[in-house]
Amino acid sequence: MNAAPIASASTAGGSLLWLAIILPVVGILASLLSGGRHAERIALLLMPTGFGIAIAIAIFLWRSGQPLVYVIGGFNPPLGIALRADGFSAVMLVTTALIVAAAGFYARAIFATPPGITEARAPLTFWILLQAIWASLNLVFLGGDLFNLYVAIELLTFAAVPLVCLDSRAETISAALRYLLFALCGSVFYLLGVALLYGAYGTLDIVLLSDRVSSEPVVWVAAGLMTAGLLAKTALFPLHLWLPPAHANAPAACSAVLSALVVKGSFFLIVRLWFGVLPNVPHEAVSFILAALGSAAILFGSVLALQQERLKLLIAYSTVAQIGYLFLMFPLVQGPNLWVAEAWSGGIMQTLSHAFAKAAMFLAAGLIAESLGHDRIRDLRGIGAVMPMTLFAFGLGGLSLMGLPPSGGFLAKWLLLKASIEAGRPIWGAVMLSGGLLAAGYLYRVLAPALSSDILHLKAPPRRSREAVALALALTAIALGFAPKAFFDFLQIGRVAVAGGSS
Amino acid sequence: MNDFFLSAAGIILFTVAVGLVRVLSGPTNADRIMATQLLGTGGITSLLLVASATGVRGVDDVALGLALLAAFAAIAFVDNVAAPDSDTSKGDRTE
Amino acid sequence: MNVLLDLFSVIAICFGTFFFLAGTAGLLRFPDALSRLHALTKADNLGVGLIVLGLLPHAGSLLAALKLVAIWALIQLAGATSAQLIARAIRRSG
Amino acid sequence: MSILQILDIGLAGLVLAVAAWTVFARDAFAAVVGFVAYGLLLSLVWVRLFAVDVALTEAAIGSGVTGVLLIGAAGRLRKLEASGGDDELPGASLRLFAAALCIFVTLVLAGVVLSLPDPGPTLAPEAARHLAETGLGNPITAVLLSYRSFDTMLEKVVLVLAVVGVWSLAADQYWGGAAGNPRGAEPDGTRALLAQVLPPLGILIGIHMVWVGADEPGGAFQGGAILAAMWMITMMAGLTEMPSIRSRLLRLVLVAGPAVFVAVGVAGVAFASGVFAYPTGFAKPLILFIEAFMTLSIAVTLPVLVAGPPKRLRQQ
Repeated sequence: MNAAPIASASTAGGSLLWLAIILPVVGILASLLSGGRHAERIALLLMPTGFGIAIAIAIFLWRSGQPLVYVIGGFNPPLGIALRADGFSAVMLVTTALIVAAAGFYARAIFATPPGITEARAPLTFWILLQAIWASLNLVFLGGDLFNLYVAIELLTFAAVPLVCLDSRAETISAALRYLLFALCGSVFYLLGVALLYGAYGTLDIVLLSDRVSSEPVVWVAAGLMTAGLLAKTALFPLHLWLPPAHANAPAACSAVLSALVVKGSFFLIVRLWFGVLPNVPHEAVSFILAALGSAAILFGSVLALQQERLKLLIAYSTVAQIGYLFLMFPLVQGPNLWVAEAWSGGIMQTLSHAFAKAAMFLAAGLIAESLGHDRIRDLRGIGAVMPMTLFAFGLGGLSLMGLPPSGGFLAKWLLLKASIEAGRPIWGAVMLSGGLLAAGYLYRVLAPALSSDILHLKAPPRRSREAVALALALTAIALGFAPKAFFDFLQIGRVAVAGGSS
Repeated sequence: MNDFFLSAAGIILFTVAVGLVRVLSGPTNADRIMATQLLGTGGITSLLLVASATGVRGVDDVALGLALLAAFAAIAFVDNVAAPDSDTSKGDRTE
Repeated sequence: MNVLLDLFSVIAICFGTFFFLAGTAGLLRFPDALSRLHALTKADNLGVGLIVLGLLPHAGSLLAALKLVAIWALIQLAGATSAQLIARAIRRSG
Repeated sequence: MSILQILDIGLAGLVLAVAAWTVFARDAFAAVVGFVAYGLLLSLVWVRLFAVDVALTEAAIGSGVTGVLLIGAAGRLRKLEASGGDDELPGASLRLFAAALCIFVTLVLAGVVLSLPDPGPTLAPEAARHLAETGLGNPITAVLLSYRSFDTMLEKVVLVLAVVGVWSLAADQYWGGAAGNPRGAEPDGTRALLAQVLPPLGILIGIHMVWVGADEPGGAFQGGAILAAMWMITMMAGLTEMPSIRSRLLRLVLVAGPAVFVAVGVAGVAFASGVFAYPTGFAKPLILFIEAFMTLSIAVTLPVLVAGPPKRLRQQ
């Protein structure tokens, strides 16, 4: 077991951690205050800076090989709050910075304040909330204290929900309301668990807690409540009901951020909970349940995706399925086994490659819907000839979802498959393979007619630069498939060995 | 003396709690608001009695806050529920 | 002196409590909404007033006594205005 | 058994009964009234648990802001019900399932809470030990504005996001307009009286609560909620109205609290040991400085949230 890093001393580069959170917070406040076009300018200005900070955190981490720590206010945990970054945090920070920037650049065409108007509703809201999603996700990835993380998921909820109903149609408002109720219930469950842990151990700091917790009823109940709450936010089957209407009806740039990043925020916290707070509590049974739910999500989500009439709904159901893969890492990251590192890398790779692929696909679908005025799959015949770049981006994203080489999705599934066979549990591998086949099925339903030679007339051709954004994201998902070994070593930084499961 | 204060607090709280039956039975929404009004007054009074008996600091500020806002529910009720276009005398709606 | 003050407190608080009892009984037993409102205002006025009066000798400081009086005054104000408003609402709905 | 214990048991039973009534009430307004009563009783419970700061918050928020908000919501639902709007009631089996789940969670929670060590592990001694460094007398204020000030700052940002979210529900043409009712031509007499007498006292009490918060129960949130209620009463009486959501002053006040908080926090890098640290000897004045702006922001944010999205055209 890796020695727990020193919980309570700021490390070199630690200041970057609070900067990564405070920068977009300042952006939010400045955007609301100055209003109108300034919100867009502030958001776009901060994005490269934020990306630079994320990269700098990754470099510091790579150099030291140890998690970065910053103690806020000089009060050491348990009294104060610490921020920590490990390998998983760092790659998520960089991914978030990239996808938020891509969505922002793509959205400039839709969410520009119209000329002649000082300020309009949807643009101002979008630019403020995009920065809010960014700030709260950075906090999710860096928070080292369970209550601080509660604040993070509250921020995330309040940032994400209004994005769903930005175009204020009745159906989007009811989708947003349903999302809000799921998310708030999730927050309450999470908070109940946090309170129980504090009541039992007198600290909320993740590293201190991981030393103190033992396998006893209060821990099981607290972990169960927190996991259930976070699953509702992650939309793991059968708590996925809110996701398809919310993600499919939101504006494309919002869908991309919601599907690629926001659901990953709560997934990240489930990983933190079981592998950061509770590594010393054996949890094979829980892992099995999570993986079983994940498997059900893969099969169920894929089958429903096969039946959708609308492109964006199909992509949303595909998210339900792809979230399932994330949970297949749980039973494989157990004990001091050889395959644990592989499974861990596989899980993270799935998180990253799905984020890029899904963002690319939602942006591409948004371009198709804008250019055609609809997104009925039946009527997409011939779209490949008129929007080749967009369809190429969509197809490359799909390639990664199916898990075909070379792509990040392939590498993720390959690592998880290898781990499941080495662990002697090929069942999870079998689920993965059938999920890949189903994904091929629902993507074929889109791609086959799209590539037909029918003539299709566009209402308006898409802007090249926006097509390029979608393509760049899709290419990143592919490029992840060429990740060198050093990248996987990086992902292991700060990973804590999990007790039990030495089969 | 403290026991006397506490007993009085208990009796008042119990009394106004019985008054809460009006929240249940109505028949009009005005009755419901009246019952909470009474509960508020009784709650503040018993708070004062308990504060005097136990000497916990800051309790008088709680009572002060509650007294300051005692009329809010009634005003909101008159503005929103008993507005001229809606009928408050329909009584307990148990559809 | 102390005994006298205590006696004063006991009597005032007993009467105050009685008005709460009476007010509640009225709220529960009176036949129509307006008379129930009338009963309610008795508890607000006299009940709280007498109990605050009874507690005054036990207030530790001038500020505490001032707060007690302020609480009583606020309840008066709230009671009077909300009774007005509720009564009007009752009459309007007939 | 002492009288105090009997009182506590009676109070607990009462809270449970009112809670049950609130859950089972079929009429939205009846449930809201139950909830308001529940909040009131809850502040008594907090007092009995010696959590006077929480009792103050519950009293200020529960009877002022949320009471008005929920009664307003019940009024709207009633109009919706009357117009035969969508009343999609969940099926019996779903409701039964929800009830079973709630009962199960409650029982498990109760069981676990009873099994917690008594006295439980706590950071209270630690918090008290560092109290001198902060110059404060109220350890709760020290937790909120010193040890965990980062959390508190971010919670204020949540409030800002809530305002943005609520405003985003406006119809496009009303952007830049104002929420709530316009100022009445002739204010209603009874309400106007209340709205003229109450605020001077309320402002005094609100400021008092912030000021004593450094050493006694109280603080920015409690004081801010009281001030918020005072602004709300003048609006309900038709004496004042919500400003346009584009008002520069309104936005300045909305972000002032978190902005000053962030500014002081970041200044800690230059003048103290790090971000959100206070320079030695200056902790208490800086905390009061932050709290002053936070109070102002909270006092404005809460009524803005209750007023909802803008529903009137922008006045030229």
